[in-house]
Amino acid sequence: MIKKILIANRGEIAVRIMRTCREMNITTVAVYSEIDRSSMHVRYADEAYCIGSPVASESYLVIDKIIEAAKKSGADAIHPGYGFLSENAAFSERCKKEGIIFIGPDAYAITTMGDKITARKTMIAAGVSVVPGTTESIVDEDKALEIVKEIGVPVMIKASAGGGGKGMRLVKRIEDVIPSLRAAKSEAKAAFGNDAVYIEKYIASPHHIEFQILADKHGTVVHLFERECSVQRRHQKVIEESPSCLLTPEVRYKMGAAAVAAAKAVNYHSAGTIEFIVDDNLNYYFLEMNTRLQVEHPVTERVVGVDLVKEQINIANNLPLSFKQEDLMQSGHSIQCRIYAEDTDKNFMPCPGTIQHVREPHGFGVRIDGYVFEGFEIPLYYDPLIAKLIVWGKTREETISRMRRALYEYKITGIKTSIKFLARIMDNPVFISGNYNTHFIENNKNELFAKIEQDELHMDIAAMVAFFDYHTTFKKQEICTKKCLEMNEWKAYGRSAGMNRL
Amino acid sequence: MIKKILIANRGEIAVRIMRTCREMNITTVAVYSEIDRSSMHVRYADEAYCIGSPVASESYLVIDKIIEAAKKSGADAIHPGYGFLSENAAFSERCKKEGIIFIGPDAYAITTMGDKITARKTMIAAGVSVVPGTTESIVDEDKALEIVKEIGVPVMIKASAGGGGKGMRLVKRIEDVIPSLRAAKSEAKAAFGNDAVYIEKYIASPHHIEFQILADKHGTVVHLFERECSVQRRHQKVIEESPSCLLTPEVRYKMGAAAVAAAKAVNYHSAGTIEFIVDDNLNYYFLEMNTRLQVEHPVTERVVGVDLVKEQINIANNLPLSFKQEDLMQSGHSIQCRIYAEDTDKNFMPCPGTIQHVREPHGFGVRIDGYVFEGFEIPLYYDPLIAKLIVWGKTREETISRMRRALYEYKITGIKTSIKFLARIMDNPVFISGNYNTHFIENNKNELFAKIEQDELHMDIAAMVAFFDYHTTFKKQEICTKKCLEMNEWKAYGRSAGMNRL
Amino acid sequence: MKIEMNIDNVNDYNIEFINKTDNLITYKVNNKLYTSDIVKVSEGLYSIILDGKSYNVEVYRDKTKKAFVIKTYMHSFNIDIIDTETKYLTNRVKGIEDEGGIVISTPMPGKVVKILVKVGDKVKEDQTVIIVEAMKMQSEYKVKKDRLIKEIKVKEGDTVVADQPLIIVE
Amino acid sequence: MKIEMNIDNVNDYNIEFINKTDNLITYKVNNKLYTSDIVKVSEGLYSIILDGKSYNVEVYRDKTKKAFVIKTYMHSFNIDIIDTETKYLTNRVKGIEDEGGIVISTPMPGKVVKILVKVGDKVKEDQTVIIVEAMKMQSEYKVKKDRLIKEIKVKEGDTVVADQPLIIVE
Repeated sequence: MIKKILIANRGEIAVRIMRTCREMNITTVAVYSEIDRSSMHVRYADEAYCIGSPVASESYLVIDKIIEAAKKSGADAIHPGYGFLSENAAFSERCKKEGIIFIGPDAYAITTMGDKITARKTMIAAGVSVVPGTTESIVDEDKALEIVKEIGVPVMIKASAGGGGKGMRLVKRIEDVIPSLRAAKSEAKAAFGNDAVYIEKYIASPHHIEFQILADKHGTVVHLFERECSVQRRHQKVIEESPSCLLTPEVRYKMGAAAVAAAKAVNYHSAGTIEFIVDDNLNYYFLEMNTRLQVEHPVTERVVGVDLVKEQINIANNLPLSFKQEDLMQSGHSIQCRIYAEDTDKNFMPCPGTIQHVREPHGFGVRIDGYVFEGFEIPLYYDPLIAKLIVWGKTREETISRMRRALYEYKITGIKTSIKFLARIMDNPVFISGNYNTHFIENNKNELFAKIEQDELHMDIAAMVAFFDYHTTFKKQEICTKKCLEMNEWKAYGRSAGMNRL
Repeated sequence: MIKKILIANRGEIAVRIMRTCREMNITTVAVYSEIDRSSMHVRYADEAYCIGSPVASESYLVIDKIIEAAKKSGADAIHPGYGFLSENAAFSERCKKEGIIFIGPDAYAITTMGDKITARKTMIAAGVSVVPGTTESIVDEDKALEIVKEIGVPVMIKASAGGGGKGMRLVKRIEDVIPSLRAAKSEAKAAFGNDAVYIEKYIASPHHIEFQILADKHGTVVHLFERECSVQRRHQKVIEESPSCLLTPEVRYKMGAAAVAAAKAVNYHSAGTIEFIVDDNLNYYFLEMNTRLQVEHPVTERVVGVDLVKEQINIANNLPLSFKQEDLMQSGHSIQCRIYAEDTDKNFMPCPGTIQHVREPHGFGVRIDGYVFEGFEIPLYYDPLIAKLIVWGKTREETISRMRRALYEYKITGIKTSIKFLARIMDNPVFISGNYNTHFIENNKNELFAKIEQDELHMDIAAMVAFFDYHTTFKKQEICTKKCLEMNEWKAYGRSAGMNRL
Repeated sequence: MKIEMNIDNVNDYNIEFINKTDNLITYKVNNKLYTSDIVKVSEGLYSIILDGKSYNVEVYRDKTKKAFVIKTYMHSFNIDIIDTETKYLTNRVKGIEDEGGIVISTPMPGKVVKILVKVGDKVKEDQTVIIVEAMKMQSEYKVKKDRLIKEIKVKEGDTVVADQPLIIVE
Repeated sequence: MKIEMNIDNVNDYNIEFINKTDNLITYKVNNKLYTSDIVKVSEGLYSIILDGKSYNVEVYRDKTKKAFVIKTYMHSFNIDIIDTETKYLTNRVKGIEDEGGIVISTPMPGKVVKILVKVGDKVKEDQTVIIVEAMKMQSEYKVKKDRLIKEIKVKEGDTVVADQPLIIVE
């Protein structure tokens, strides 16, 4: 049984993993870059090792350093969290070779799902529906044209090794196919060193819905239902919820079965996510698989009642899953808001800085997975995610009301955050209706980014408080002056006393 | 529909009620004594009115002042929380007369359940089993003796108006009946101005198990299952959990039905609790009814998934309950720990003081209902409860592990708290086994109050940190001195500049 | 006590402390009177009760600049307090010229470090003409428009008092 | 730098700062050497990494008394720092006598305010014999046992240096 786990990550996810380890009486080992010395994950852990400079490529991404820390600390296992080395097949392989348990899938599953063309082919073979398009990298431009004519415009050209919108082209007219193909290839080459691209049917009104799965090492795979992740900004998820308003019980059942089949197709074990694209007519297509824990996993935990990290560790311990598919159900509704250190009025520019004051929401149905604290300086080297606010309610309506209340209570001073922007989404009639797709933010930008009119009463109150604070501070500094003078007398005494004694 | 609620309370429960009001878009009005000006409930509310001096009998307990604040603010309704005026029939009646909705039951239910002899009689009439004993106040000493002989020693003599252990006597031998009766009567007279006492069979190994009920104004009453409250110290609950390890599904079903019958017997509406005493053979007896929200209501909220305050408000709005008994179920397990400002090593002496630093636990399955913050001075006028830590897990075992982790994360400096003591209960094998009764703390006092041996390494670390802090502080004060000198120059400038301009 | 502040792009906000009775403070804000109960809850956090309404206000203060970011729930305000020190610092950087544009003077006592012009010089807008040192800080005084140096009333090394005319321009 | 402290009921804890290399500080604590990485995380909160183990330590300091409450997870320690100032304050209240019980002296420079005895006086335990003023504080020096005043080496108004013998008793 695993007794000590090294968490090869930082921030909220490192702390979140350590929480479960502590509940399981497993000793935790943190690794940290120099700038993260005071970071929460270092202090939460039982042990901590510095692994280099703030730049991730010189610390959190260096396999050798992580392995070295694991050996030094005597860790049995490594949990990679999300990001960093979490979907790095070489890292999974290396752990195996070193006799350290990698809490995640084998290199085979990571590799297969990591390449989009291979993943598509594997899914087709497993009978999981994929977005209509090519299954091979495009080499022949004429053939590409033919395929596009067959599936019909609009289509998407996507990089096989892609992510984050790079090497991606939306093609609306037949005559644009060839130029877009060339542009996508060269962009993919530059970004990933691999110019393989493929073509997919473009879904006009897409919903991003993903299924959480858990697979043990004894062949049992279950799904823990869906997460609706269509509130996105530039392919970055902003808000996630479970259940999805779109799915019917029948479609949910079918998609769940498809997700299980997808995982089985790559002999998957550990926690993973099958992402689907769903159109307004509830046609669903496999998009990709994330072979790791997701940022949004807490909404599933809340609705299904399962600690996913605990299950990952149990699976890594070769334990069979302690529940069957029929034991699982969705109970109530959960929404997660991602709180970022960013200026939502200035194109979501990251805003690192020092946290002056934090007040976190509490009460029934409110969970926070965060890692910042008063006095903490958010480093500019990493993702600006500072916390996830996860709320549960009996109904979606109650959940939205509760999220609104929790966002109201959440006070972070010293830096700019996305809290106000998230509150506006909770007030948005389209979001409230539940009838939204991945174009939601773009389609509602006027309401979401409208300027708030400064209210005269609030301005006057602010002025009075500024005056009051200014006034009080001056009084304080006078007291300080007195203290300092006393101090100086002490120092004078110290010197003379010292002299006499020599 | 209620649009504005005055919360006639303070502390965590006032904040907790306001949270639900905010989720329901209801404006909140706080009332506060002078010492509570900076208190969380005043700042959380939309409106706030001072109602007098720190002594509760001159503020929170003064019906006229509460009513005045309600009228001034235009509140439609008053929520009394728990304690203070929450079980005051005159207050419920007065609200009605003033045309303000009292969020709680009518005076009739409060009065009937407030007097223990009346409550016993009412329950017997409703077919709810009560502890064997008298149904009338004891006037004839010989008759008392006869009754005791009939039910058999040991028996308890209890004050009809009683509470908190006052006017209560355990009688183990027949020859002690008369002297104990006299002593209990005179104690009851002194404490409550009412010498009515009654006799009950003494349950040697009692479990304190209570059922939460909700009753609307249309005759529907449901129960939300039980809470096990046997971890008590001097009749004060310390830890509560749901479900109870003791109950079988059959007994749970029967007790739930009894709880519903009890509430119906007094035409109850709003949220209420039926307390039972249960012996090791699962015989259960009605003990009393609390005609208000309980401190431990969150464990039920978590396990059943219902916001009890929201239901109270809906009921006050004359709405029928939105669910039936068969819609409700217990899901997973929940435990609540009460965090008090007290010195558990010094006979639980309350320890008011100023909070220097707070770090609250977070993550999956953790809820905090609290009200203190850094810099807050806990007033010595009120209950020393500073927060409730409520944890949920899939199983009782997971819940205990999570509670242990949450208690580990909970850091409060500046005052003494019960956190460490609660952590010891979570580590106690008897508690872990689930096989405990109300004598648990007394029976396990050696383990629970054992002195911790000071560890040399930790002492050395503490010494190094003290040294480091001492050192750093000196450096800081030097910087402060420099700043002050600059300030003085500014003042000199201010003076000379002023002079030249005159 | 009276103070000026700039709030966001609103300049010359005037606040005056009128009085304090028990815990109630009366301020005059741009001719409006407010009587409120203000308490500091903890560092950077204030509670205000005004006409029965409860407001929470967060204060983020930049200690060196007398610049505040003040947040009520929906609003965030940037406030600069304009007191004697601020005015001095502003002037030190931006230079000063009297209203008529004729006399260059210093708002505080100091020592003339350097005179960069001589009588008859034609100087350009924003050109530094004299440097005065006070409290170990050298302040450059500039002209606001193109000017002609008419008279220099001090010499390098002179000690000057506040508002003493240094250079006359036209 | 070396310091003494009392921890709970353990007196004379000796801590000495040995050196600092990068972020590693070496202390000698009662003859044991510890090299650890100590950082202040925020007010009252420290993080220590020692031999790869991570410890969080909370510090609650009483500013006037140099008394600390220090908490590690399971333990809580009361620490008093005994530095020159503390010793002085302790002495000022309790009085001082040298080890031999012969010479009464002051640990710091000051001025003799009052001499309460004359040669040949028999004084009782705890009786004040001389008052010395330093830094606006008057310190009463007492005898620890019943004593006989043998010699008075100063007079009222005299300025004295640290450790100067003031009165000889036996």
